Amino acid sequence: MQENITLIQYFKRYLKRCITGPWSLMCGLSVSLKYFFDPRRIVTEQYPENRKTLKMHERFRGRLEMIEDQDGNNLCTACGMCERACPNASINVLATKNIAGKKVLGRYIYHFASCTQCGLCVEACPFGAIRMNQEFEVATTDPNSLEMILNKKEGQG
Amino acid sequence: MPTLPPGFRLQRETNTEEFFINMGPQHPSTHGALRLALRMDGETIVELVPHFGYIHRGMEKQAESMSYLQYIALSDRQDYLTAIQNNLGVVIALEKGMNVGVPEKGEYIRVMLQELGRIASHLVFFGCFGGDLGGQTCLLFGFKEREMIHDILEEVTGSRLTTNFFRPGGSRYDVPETFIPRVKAFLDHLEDSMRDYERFLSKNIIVLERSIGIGVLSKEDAIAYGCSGPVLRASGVNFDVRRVNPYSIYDQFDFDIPVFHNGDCYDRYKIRIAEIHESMKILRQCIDKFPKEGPWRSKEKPVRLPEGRYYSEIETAKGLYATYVVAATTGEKPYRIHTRGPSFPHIAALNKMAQGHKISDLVTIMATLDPVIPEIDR
Amino acid sequence: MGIINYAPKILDPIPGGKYVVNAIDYVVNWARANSIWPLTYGTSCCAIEMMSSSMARYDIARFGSEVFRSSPRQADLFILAGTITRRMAPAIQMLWEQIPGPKYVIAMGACTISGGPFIYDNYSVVRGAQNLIPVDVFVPGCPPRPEALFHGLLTLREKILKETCRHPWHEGKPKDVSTMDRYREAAKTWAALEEMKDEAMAEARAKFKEEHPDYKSAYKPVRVKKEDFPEVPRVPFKRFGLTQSELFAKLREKFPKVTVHTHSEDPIEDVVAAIPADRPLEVMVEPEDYLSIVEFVKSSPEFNMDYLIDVTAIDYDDHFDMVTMLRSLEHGHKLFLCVQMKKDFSIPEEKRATSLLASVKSISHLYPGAEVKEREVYDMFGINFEGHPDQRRIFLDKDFVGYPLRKDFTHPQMIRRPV
Amino acid sequence: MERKVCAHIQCRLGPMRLGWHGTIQTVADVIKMLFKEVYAPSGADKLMFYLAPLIVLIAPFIVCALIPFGRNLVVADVSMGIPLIIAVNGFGVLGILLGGWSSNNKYSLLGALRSGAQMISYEISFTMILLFVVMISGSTNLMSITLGQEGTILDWWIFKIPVLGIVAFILFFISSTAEMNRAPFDIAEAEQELTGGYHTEYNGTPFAMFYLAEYIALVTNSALATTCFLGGFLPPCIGVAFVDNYLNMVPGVVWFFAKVYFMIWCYMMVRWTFVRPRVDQLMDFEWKFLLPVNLVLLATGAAYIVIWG
Repeated sequence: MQENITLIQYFKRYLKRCITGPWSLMCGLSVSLKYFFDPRRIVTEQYPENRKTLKMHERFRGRLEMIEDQDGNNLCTACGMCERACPNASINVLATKNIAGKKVLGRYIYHFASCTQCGLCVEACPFGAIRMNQEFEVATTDPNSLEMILNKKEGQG
Repeated sequence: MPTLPPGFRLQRETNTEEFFINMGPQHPSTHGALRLALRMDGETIVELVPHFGYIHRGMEKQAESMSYLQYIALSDRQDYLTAIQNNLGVVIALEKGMNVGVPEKGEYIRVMLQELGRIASHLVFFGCFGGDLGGQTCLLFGFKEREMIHDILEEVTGSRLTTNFFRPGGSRYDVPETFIPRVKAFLDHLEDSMRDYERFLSKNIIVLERSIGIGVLSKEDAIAYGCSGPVLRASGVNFDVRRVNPYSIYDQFDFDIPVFHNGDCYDRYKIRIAEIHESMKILRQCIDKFPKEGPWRSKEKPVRLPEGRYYSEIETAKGLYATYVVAATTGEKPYRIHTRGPSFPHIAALNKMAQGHKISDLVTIMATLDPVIPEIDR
Repeated sequence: MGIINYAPKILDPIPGGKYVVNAIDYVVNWARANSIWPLTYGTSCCAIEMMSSSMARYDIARFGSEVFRSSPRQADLFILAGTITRRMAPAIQMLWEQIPGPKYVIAMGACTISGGPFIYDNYSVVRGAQNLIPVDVFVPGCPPRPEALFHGLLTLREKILKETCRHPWHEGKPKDVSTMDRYREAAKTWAALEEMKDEAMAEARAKFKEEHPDYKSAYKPVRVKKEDFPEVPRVPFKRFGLTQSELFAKLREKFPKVTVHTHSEDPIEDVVAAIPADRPLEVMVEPEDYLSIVEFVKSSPEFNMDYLIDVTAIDYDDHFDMVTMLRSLEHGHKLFLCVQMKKDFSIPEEKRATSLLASVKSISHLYPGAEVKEREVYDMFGINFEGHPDQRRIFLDKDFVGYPLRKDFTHPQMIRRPV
Repeated sequence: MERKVCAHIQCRLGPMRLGWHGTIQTVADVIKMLFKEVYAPSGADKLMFYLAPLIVLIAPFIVCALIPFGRNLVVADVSMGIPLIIAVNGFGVLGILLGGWSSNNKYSLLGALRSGAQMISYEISFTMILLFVVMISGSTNLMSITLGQEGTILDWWIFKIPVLGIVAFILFFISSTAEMNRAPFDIAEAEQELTGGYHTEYNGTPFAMFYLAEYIALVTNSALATTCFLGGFLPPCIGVAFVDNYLNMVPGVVWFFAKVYFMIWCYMMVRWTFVRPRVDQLMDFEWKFLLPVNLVLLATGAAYIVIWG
């Protein structure tokens, strides 16, 4: 990468760099000074302190939950569409038979540990029985607590 | 001649003592789990061998037992800096097979999210470039604006990174009403910030010294190695899939493809900055033309793909992202899906670029190639 | 670390020593809980969220943890951000061993908790970091939001504050959950329960049926109404360069053996002409012709295929299809060459899974970029490339057995997807 | 303080939870590090390994002893102050070299070698600037250097000699940044390249020593700059008697530390603004730019003194 240049050219370049160099550095410094002295530019969210005002967007995909009415009845028919739509089998829809011998939902197990929150199950559900809630504070020290049973009651029917 | 570790090929008579350094798989500047074996002569790199596979997750094997929709969700995890663009790459391949079209509003949503994704990725590049050169502040500047894009994406798609948004025939949801004003506000903000950031880094003499003439990739080499995206365009090849093979509605917009000719690190940096401006241009045109009414997706089709082989290519922030879908029978599951990530050839060409440079230059080169390792390893 | 664990022993006999011990506990815990320095480690998506959390918007510095140390010897916290593959696992164990105690681990994201998206049908991902190192806090999500990571950090703080000199931090043990299949386990337990229930309820059900012979459930599930959308015609893409028919005719002129894959009986020219414009032409090539065709299309000015997009392969029962994707940067047309290679069935059947079944000439001297691509095909399918300068495994360990993208591939730790 | 400054440049808040706006964060860090496990890597030279941080820590402390903090506040008022400082400052690099070499790690070794080369080169310009100060003040005693600047703000060495003083100050600033191995001249640590450089293998207390040494060196260098250019503990009088009386009422130590903090702030602004040059460019910069300018400076300084002084 050696170029053949005369001594004068070399010195011209050298001097030019001596002048433009510091100037460019001052430009950079001026930006950081501007940011330093302008507290309005601080964009930090104070997370644990702003819990009350912090709201997720409506479409935010947090944990899966079942839509239930006041009595704890859900809309699930144990058809298993969500189970099939799930890319990594994070949902167990375990059906049971009720007293009339009809297939109803027995237990809806949700493996939060492996859930990728893609939302395909919600999309697949034909009855709108499940949704993704806005919960994001989900850290835990016990991995077994990540296996959840979502329904309180057996399915209707 | 002592036996060299696997991968090293250069034979030479040595007078000085050479030694080998392992960079990675856990090294702050390899952008993920990449291992570089370096053969060093003092601080100068004699030869470099990349070792891949530290984040090889067998996605292609897994895809064979997944439905197409599930694979869209999985494709988020390839180039996670712009997951939204991966989605589109897969979806376009599927649309070719399913023969569904996308209504105008759907296309606008696609283009806008694409460009937002591109800006997001280039902002990370801007940050990492500054950060890897030693200016930690750049890293934070880049991410600051990126957060705003994340916010928009979260509002539209429901997730910050892994969006899983596009579907054959359109997208998953319509955009909310606040979308357009938010993008507008973001663009105004970004224009301001970019001016500051460019002042901060672009003319800085240390940056110039460290990037001009470093890691030169000639035009011939860039083509031969199959580089794409900003890396190829920095070497003087005017190749952008949006122009040469327009997908979606990219042919309706007026934008330039920036091309530089030196192929060094500084050009690769400049080209990405220029692309941010071009993306902003496209976004502004989108905002002007955005159809308020009208359907945003086409009639729902069964998620089955007829037999055949389908190929799609799009231009992500990193370059040419191609998806090759093989459907052996008409059905919901692919026989095989192959993805061509743009970063793979870049890392393959790394040896060519890094030879003879210092170890600090390697960091600069890595930063300007802007690789995403999971996309290479899949 | 060692010193303060002796504090109770030394100080307890002294009158008032207990209070001193408590004070030491308080100070040390306060320091430890408020100055958690994480290790710069990240492999994939979660790493970006981890970076975001240290950036201006979320600013992990508020907790005193922004000092990301890149050397494990100075770190306290190991945030496992991103998928852990089998190849990466030893490195992670080594990193963990290098962190001086007391050290803590946060498993961030679904991949490190259980394998996440890669839990089934996967031969290369470790199913959960617990298999390798003890994990203190789990933060589910894919990837978790920065706030979720902070919540994990706060959870960890609570855990640290519970430590005392008398119950000091101790190194945990990894837990083997690699073969755990939560889905199948749950299904199995439930099936057993169901059987018991069936037995127990058989009488009641029979009785119910007698009492209500034509019982109809009062509950009718309501289907969610889907929005109706119009059908939209597909807009074909613009194309540049030669058309498929032209390409094919020109190629056929030189190499009469090339064909395209088709089921129909029509003449081959018609089949080519019927290919939609936005699909590239894929021609079937004999393995012997392969190299000469590539040489031809690269050097011929009409084709000028100077850009290699990709090399990949497809595994069928008795043959491989190797697809070489080429494009011309100047003209803009694409040409896919599909080489059909018969599998070498002379190899005894028990050895087939681990041996190279087909062989083809390498094109890496024409396209340097093909070198890594061909290594990938070799690694994944077991196709031999003659004349390849450096044929090694690329993604997998060199002692990995088998070729994963073959259809008959099995791996002891690969669990099939249950649904 | 460092972390707060950098946070504010980067549009964020920095430590918030310990004390008022995180003022005692560093205390927590040090306590934590003191109670961590300490071990040396296998293959390391144990004696050298533990000796190195001590050496690094001692050097700035000695410099500290020589700085006059107030009119009567100086630990050792040595008449050969400046030469001693130069000598001791060069001593610190020994520790870094030892630490890097004894760690038995290639990154550490590279870091140490870089640091050695860098320090030796920048030592020269560092010395020359101090020489310039000695020349214009006519003394090597730090106390008399300070007292020589008595008078108004324009009597400080930085302003007393037009242009030359400011140039000298900037040069001092650059070379002392390099002396301290601080960004943008922190090629010895270079986190992105060498994962931490010479202290890659250190942990617990020895690392805390390196960590502390860096900050003490920062303080001492700022103090040195204050003493040599900004009038040490003297108040910034402006020549108006009414204001000066009030300024003189404030004790010298307060002025001294105010100036030191200002200097530290400057160092930090630079650190968080600029990117890191490459190792050979750093050498180029020293030998092709700093040294010639230094020589010119010395010559013109001498000429100035001869003609007007």
